Amino acid sequence: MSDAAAIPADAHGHGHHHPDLQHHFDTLDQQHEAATLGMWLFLVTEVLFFGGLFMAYLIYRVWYHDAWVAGSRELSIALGGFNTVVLIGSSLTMAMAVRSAQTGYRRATVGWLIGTMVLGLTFLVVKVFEYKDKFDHHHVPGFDFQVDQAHAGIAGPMQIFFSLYFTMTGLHALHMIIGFGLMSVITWMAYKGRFSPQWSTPVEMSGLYWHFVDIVWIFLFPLLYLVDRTGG
Amino acid sequence: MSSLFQIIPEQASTLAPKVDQLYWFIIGVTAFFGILVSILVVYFAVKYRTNDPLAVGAPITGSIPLELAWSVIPFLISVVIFGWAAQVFFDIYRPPDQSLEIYATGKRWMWKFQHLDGKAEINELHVPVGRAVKVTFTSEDVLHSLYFPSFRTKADAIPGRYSSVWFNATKVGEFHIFCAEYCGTRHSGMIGKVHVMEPAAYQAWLSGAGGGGTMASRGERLFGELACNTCHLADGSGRGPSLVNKFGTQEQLANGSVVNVDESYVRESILTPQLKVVAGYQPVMPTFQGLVNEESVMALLEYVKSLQSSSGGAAAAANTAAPPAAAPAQENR
Amino acid sequence: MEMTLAAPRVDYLNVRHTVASWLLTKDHKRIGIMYLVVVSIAFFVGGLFASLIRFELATPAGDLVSSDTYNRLFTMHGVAMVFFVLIPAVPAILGNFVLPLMLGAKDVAFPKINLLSWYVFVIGFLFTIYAMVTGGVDTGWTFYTPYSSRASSSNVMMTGIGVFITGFSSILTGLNFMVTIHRMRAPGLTWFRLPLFVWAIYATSLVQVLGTPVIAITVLALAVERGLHFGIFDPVLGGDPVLFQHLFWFYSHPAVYIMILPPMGAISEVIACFSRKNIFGYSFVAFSSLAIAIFGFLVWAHHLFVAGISIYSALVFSFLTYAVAIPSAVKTFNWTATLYKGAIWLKAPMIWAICFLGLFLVGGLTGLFTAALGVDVHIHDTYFVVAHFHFIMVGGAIMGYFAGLHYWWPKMTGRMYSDAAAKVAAVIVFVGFNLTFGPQFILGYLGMPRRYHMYPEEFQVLNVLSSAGASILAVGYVLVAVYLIASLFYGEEAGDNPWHATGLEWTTQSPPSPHNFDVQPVVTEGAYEYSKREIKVV
Amino acid sequence: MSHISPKSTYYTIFGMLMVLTGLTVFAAFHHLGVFNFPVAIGIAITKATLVILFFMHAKYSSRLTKLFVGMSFFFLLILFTLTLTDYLSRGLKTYPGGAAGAGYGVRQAAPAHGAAAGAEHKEGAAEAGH
Repeated sequence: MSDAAAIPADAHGHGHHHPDLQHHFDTLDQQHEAATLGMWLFLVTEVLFFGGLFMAYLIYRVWYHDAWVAGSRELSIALGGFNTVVLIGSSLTMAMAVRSAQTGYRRATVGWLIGTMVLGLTFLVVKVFEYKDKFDHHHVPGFDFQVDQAHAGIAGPMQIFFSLYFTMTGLHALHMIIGFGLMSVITWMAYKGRFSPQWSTPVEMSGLYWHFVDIVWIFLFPLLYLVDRTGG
Repeated sequence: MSSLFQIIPEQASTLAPKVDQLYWFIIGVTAFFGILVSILVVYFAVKYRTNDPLAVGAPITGSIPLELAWSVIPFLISVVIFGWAAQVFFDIYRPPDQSLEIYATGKRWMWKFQHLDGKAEINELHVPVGRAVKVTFTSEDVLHSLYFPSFRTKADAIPGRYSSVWFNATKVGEFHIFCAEYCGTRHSGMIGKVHVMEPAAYQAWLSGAGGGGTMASRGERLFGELACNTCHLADGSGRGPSLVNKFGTQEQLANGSVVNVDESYVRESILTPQLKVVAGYQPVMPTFQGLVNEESVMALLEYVKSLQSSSGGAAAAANTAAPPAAAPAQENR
Repeated sequence: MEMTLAAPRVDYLNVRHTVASWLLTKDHKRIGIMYLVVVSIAFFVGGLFASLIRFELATPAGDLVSSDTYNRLFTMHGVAMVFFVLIPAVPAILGNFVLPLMLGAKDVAFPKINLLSWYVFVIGFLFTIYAMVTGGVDTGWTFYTPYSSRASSSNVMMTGIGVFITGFSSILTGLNFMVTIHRMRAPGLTWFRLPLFVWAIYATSLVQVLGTPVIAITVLALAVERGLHFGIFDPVLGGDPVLFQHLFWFYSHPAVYIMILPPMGAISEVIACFSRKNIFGYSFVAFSSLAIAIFGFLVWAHHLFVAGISIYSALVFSFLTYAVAIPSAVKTFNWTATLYKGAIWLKAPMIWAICFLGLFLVGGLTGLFTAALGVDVHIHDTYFVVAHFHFIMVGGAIMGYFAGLHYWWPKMTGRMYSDAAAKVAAVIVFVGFNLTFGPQFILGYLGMPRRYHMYPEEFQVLNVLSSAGASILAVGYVLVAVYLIASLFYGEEAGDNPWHATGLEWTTQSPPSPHNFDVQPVVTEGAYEYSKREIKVV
Repeated sequence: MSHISPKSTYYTIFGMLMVLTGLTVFAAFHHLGVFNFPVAIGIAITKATLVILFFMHAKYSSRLTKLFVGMSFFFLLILFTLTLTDYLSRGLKTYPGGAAGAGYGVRQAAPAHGAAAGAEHKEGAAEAGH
């Protein structure tokens, strides 16, 4: 394609074009706005993506409240709470990373990004332990699912609870893994000094994505772990 | 039946003319608008045609009054259709009080109908003419849909709950039964015939061979075999509530809410008893999911329904000797 | 190709010829052409299944194929046509090609993502094709549980994965177009100067972005239920199969508007151009697209009137369904009024557009039957519904797609096809289509359920008529393929603006240069200012 | 170009999020009757709003961005409310009572040795495998 040939000539000509300005945009501003808008639209789709599961959750929670309470109490509030703190913390570090990139502090950007990744990894490791616990207690639907005697009568709905638990948290974890991959690339780019106060769009976009993942968890935590903890 | 030029199926129920009248009305409305627009399009296309690529049309950009007219008028007509159709819809889905009850289950790939007096038939349904008939049905496997084209009614059969259709046949004869919801390999073979008979002939058919006790009596037998009667004592002294005169009432639940004792609730209480426990009782009843099939549930349901006032005594007998097979049921509760 | 005079102009087709230059292109025009290729293959595959279905249904007995095969045929027909033809046809082919041109932009906002969405589409298609050749799938394109999650022994997973992946292509395309329309318009190109096709694409993209994720999650939930034996809709555990239908149709009803809105946009272009007039009631047509997109999300449960939803809920959805009918009616009336006192040039695209009007009219009006609660109980899941949605999706969407394709073909290829052949094809398709699906309305009201492999003998006459119509229809489509392909080799050069149309896409060369415009266009007037040209008295 | 918030804003928001997290856990251990669910959801919405407005800079973004954010939740609300028109008027408490046969052809019926086994309620992964 001719444009492929045309751009490098332009870009390396040290002319008025910023090296990261793509040929079909007029200004970096236009490019940045387009990217921001695109990212937000993508997050719109993500909201509705998780929304379908929340819909199912809502119906079944009202129908099978007892099963929801029983299922919820099988989850560790300590681990869930710890993970909530970790994830919100990672949102903070991410916000700081974006800020550092915008203000042009390369080392700080890299540092905050690594911090975010460490916290993200912590979350995932804790999640692995939680999942393992569910396997040990036969609370994984489809894998020799069992409930104790007291809940025998609501075993079916409890299985639905755990189906939703695993689908929702599994999808969330998948999003985190994708975010982790994104972050690795961004960190490398930041380390290489690719970002500047004029152009830090990729960091900002990853930030938006990461915060969204955080928001999903903000809803998942009370909905799955805290259905009703009063009494025994 | 001149099937070649037939464009609507036979009207064989009281619902059919209602549906057809609405159908013809909508045909009238749509034909009017369809023909009007078609004629205008063709007329304009012919009248204003030109072969000169450089010709230009008149500078008309629009007209608010026209826009309003062709938004509001179709909307008003739509509202009329909506209202009329809603009325017919309510007629279709609200069975009259005094209906002849028939139970059915759909399973791949057949319809099994059960009459209250015990007669069961597969892919055939005998009903009397001139009497409202209500078919209560569910599915044992996947979705089906019980469809009587000549009666203009259908409803999906959904595993896990009851649906119902009703009709009042107006013509003696044989009519189609179809499964209208795709259900797998022999979906198109899941068809049958409904035989509408004169009441006398129907009675004769009912009293013919087959049967083996009414549904209620079968239900009563199951009630004993499954040891339901060890807890659901008629005098209310058992570990479960008495079921005498229970159907059609309201029940206070342990969690504070109130539930109507209808077909769905009875069915649910047999299969998943611990989801809605009656106030004042312990959640000790075992689930019968997997132990009884839908037909047995229907028999039990019919038995519970039969326990009204006088007939209650039958159950109250409460033969305390529980069948051994079901005895372990209570132990772990 | 060979050029006669002067040096050949550089255009997007001849700028490079290597396979890699196509497979790695970020040029929206080339991506549009690549979609055209894949969608045409899918159309052929889906059409093949359709022919087999109609062959089988010529006789009441199941004598051509087995029931299992038949069930796979109609399912794969539906899957191929819905997800790989109707949804991408106009947005991904025509939209990709002309949208940036119409906006006076060099490309879409995210060219790499545009290419990515083509690859995602192809990967999804390959998964689906793989599912088809390794045993097929027999759930119906609607994938209703519990049949799909528990009972079916066919390739549900593989097809589901294909559909899931393709959904992302649709999302990415919609997202790309929305940002493009917001951020890449030429100077002076305000919203109310935009061609109506752009409005339609914008409305479509909105549906793609908002609706597609819901089907993605629904298919995913089906997949975990089937693959991992989770239970989300499983009635044995207390789950509700009707919930699946709610979630499924939350996308799949608006998806109908993904299919029909862009062809409506194309029709607006064609009708304005060949009437040499402003479109009648521009802003009403423009906003009706948005209204359809938004109202389209409020009506899904009209697919569930007999599926076990509450009768009160059915009332709500029936009423809202009538509300969404109004914007479609408004469009039709405006198109008709546009013809009034036009200078109507009956070239092939216009003939296709007029045929579209006729078929869409029937499709839209028969929607009044299916939305009417009392009638719908009877015709739900019968051939009436089959006929209705084919009139919308094939009579409407595919006819509109062909109208648009004929309109922009000279721009895309630089070549002109045979006008006469195109007109003949349009008429053949129109006649064949009516003969195929007209009788199905009667069949449906007579009570013949859809998805039936065998049927009672009294339905045979109408079925034979329908099958006969289908063969005429097939001839029409083959004819289109023949003369369009022939035009590539033998067609005369089209010139930059063969239709003397307004619109930025006609101001550049045909085929356009890789950068679309040599000089950044500036817009100073509305989209269809034909009347401002030198007036010739009609 | 893009807005740059002072560090203090981020730390303040983080602090508020922590407090709200604590609050939602605290609320879960107290019996609030029907209000447990609304309170939990209310707190979650507040937290999400804080993240969107400040961490994601929606507060300083273009009106169009705000419109898109609003749009996503608006359509989510449509999904919820219109689906609920069905479930609420069906009688929200009437849910399917489990399928009696428990069989779809590929899955075996529940345990055969009496109701006691129902307590285990193993939904056969093994049986359904083929």
